[in-house]
Amino acid sequence: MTLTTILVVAAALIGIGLYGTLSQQSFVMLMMGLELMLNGVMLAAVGFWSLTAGGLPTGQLLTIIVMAVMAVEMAVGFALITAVYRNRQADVTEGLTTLKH
Amino acid sequence: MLERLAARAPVPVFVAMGRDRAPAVERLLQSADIDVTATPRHASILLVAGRVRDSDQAYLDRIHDQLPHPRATFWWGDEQGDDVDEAQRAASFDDPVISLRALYRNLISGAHASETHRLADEPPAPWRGKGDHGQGGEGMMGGVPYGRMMPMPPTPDIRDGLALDVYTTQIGPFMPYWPAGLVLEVTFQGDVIQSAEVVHPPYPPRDVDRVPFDRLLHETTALAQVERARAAHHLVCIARVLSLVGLPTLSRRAQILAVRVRANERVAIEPLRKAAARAGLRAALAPGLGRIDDRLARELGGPAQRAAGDAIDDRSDNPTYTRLDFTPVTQTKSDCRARLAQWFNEAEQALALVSAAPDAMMDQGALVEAPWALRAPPIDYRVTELLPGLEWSEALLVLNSFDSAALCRMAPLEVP
Amino acid sequence: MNVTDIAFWIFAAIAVVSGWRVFCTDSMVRASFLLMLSFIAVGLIMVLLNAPYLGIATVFMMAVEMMVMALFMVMYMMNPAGLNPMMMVHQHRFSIAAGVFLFAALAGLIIVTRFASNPVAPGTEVVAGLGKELLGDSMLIFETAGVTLLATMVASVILSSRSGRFGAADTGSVPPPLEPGGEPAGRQPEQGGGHAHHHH
Amino acid sequence: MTTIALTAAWVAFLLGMAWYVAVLDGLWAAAREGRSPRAPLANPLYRCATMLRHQSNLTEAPDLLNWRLAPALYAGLAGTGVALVPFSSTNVLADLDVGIVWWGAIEALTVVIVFLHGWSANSQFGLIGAYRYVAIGLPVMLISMFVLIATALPAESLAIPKIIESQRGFWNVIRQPVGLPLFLLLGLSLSFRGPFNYADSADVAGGTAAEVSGAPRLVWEFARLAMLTAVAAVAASVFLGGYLGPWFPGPMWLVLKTAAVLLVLVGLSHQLARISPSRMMTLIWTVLLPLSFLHLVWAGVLAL
Repeated sequence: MTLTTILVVAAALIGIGLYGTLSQQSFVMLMMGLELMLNGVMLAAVGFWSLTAGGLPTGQLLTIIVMAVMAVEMAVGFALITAVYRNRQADVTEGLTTLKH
Repeated sequence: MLERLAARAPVPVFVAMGRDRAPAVERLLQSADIDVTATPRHASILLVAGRVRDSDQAYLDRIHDQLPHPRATFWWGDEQGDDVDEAQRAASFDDPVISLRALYRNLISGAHASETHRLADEPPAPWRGKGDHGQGGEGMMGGVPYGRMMPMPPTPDIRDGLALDVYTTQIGPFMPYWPAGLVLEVTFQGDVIQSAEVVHPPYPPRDVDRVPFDRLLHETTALAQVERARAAHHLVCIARVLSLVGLPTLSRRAQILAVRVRANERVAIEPLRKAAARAGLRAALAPGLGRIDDRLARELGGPAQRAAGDAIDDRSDNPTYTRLDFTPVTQTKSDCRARLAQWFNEAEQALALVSAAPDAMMDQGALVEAPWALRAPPIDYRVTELLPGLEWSEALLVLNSFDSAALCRMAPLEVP
Repeated sequence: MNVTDIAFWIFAAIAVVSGWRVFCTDSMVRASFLLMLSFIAVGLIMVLLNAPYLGIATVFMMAVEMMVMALFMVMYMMNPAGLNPMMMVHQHRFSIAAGVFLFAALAGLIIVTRFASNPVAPGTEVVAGLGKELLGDSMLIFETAGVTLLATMVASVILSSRSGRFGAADTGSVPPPLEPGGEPAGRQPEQGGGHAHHHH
Repeated sequence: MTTIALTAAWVAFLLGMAWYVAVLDGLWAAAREGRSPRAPLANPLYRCATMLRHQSNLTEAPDLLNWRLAPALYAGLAGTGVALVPFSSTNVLADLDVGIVWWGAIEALTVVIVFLHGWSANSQFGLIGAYRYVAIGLPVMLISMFVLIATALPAESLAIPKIIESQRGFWNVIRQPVGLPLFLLLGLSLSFRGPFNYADSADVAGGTAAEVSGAPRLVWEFARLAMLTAVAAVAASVFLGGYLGPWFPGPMWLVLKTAAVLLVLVGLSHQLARISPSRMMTLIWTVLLPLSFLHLVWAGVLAL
């Protein structure tokens, strides 16, 4: 378990997350992709904090902020989906085409 | 070792209540040797109490196949054919506990072979998937790979993104705390009922409760017998409600009381009532839950009408009762709480009448109020109108706050 | 290879594999709980990295979050139980390429970079340190995060509430078709709603 | 004590307490039903044997992996909960700096697992039980987290051993009197008993357990008892001083206090009626959660 291996695992999570974000049609699944990317970011942050920052408390703080961002992303995401669903009855990304016209 | 231990456990029994000459199943609960289970999956013996309708035979077979091996069926009632094994049946006046115990012990030890499936154990529709992922189609709905549509009802889509999808399912006729014989097709959203339709009506009141009232039509009958039957009927109704609000032990106590009342023992209902009140029965039955309007209450008659405040009771005109200063007890609110209180009050009043006039006799044909709702004339109100919008446990409370005669009149078979 | 290394590789494998399976399963409930599994594995790696509070808080938070997410998935998806298999993707090849490219680029960078080595000293009170940081020097940041969350809650309730100042939020909405370009399916909200005759 | 001895004590504690709760249940029920109990000490074993003798059945298209795993995971969570509790000042199986946070994770994962158990059977009553449980289980979990954080304040630590040591002067039940009753509600909710039995009640034909039989059902029922034991052991530790006490050795005090808390929990589960889920939600969000906030403020002011 070296920093390199941890970061490679984090990179794998971010890569899979990007794949999910780009490929999924459903809004909710798209958000799952974003969450997975943030998961990788958290792992990388803790890895850096633990193995290069010598236990500086601000490193952990960064992870807590990422968690808060994740919660915000979830809440706003679901609220937007609900609003969009109410307005257009769409739950897939293709349902939103207003910006094309 | 395992078998010897298991043989000494209480016998897990699932009860399917039938109609004709159905015995008093609550008698079983007097014995600590019997466990009445909430689901067939937890039982070893399927107890069929009385005869079931022909239309319910398929449901019974499905319940039977849900019992885990080793399993057996036991018939308790008077109308069984002679082709049934002696070890697997009892007449309705017999006490079947010993037979059940023996059957169970033989099942566990392997001396009695476990029953095989009655229905074919195969999916109701064959797999028809195709394509790389077996999806059998494109898009979100993914075709019909199971040979049937998605398990969603053909009703308009009521989703708004913050509501669960609806699904439709048939419930009944053999479930604990469910009016025997009633089959409803219920559309749920989560655990809230969207709509319900009657598929099969419930069974009428049981013979075991009717005996003294029927006898009064032909011969002179003791008032005590009639009133004891009334108290026992009400206690069994109370027991179902108690069980639904999460008080299974008090429920069992109420059923045991009912058995003892029928067996001419002196019992007091007050302690049970107090224990239920201390447990928070009022809080468990929300005020206004299951309220019916006065017109419906009048049409139903019986305890439901008196729970709405009408002091209508045939006993008021019966000289045997008027000599005892009989006045009908009533409630005002006409909701589940009121109907439950009405049952409690009438049961207590019945036992008070018994102790006031233990030897009073009534002439043949004397007019006496039955413990349940009127059984005629037809009524144009459906019990299913009471259910939409209720959470499942509330819906069960509402259903069980009516006696079986009232339910029968509110749930005749709907012709599509 | 010691116990920590073995544990790390097991957790890493769980995190990556379950993260990948999220996008391969038919059932929405399974998808959200696979994502939860990925988070739990990462949380346990954090515990191995001397960050017990962060790691276990991740497990705790993600269990709750994914439970709620699973219910939301069931509410939004047309095939919630995954009884019928399905494939709901677009620009699939491009997405795979993008994912692989990002991973390769990041991994390449990671492998060629030389990182400083300054691990957490054994005996450091990491949990107490984090607490003092949160409620000491970085109080402002922490409180900002807290207020942001509160604002988010208010905003999401407003966004998702059906009624608004100008009438129901779904007035004039059109349901999506079941196949591209097809007829709108499902519920058709009443046209115009109850406010069409409103004075202007 | 060595790790092996500790592990043995942990297993014995779990099994013994589960049996104790089953016996108490039988005695209490018989008293309420007004009849004499039936072989009170051995009856739980007989029932175990019956469940083992039953076939493990299947439903149409269940999610078999989750369905079979859920009982085992539930029991495992209960086991880790008990492992957090120190038997004496030096003997604790899982000495975590963040014991309370781990307990919170156990609560959250329990909600997930009970939902999975009901959902994966592919049956309507299991699903209804699962939905109802999530609606009630999540807010009750929030209450318990506030209550537990309040106990961490005087100890200035999230570790359970330190919280116990901080009670040498006064037990937390005296300093924070509202905490223990609120935490006991969590016990009823985590093992869905009595007034909080929204998952497996009889009105949904056994709910999430409606379709299981055989060995998986035995594990599930055991896990419910083990989870109740875990809650009681944690309650005894963070509110009643755990192993602290005069005359007897520490482990004995822990066992006595856990047994006492279990007695109260069993009593509550038999004595109280269940209100409808929607009314329970209202009660939790409008009364109990604000109460737990006030409780936390009170504990904070007291700790200053």
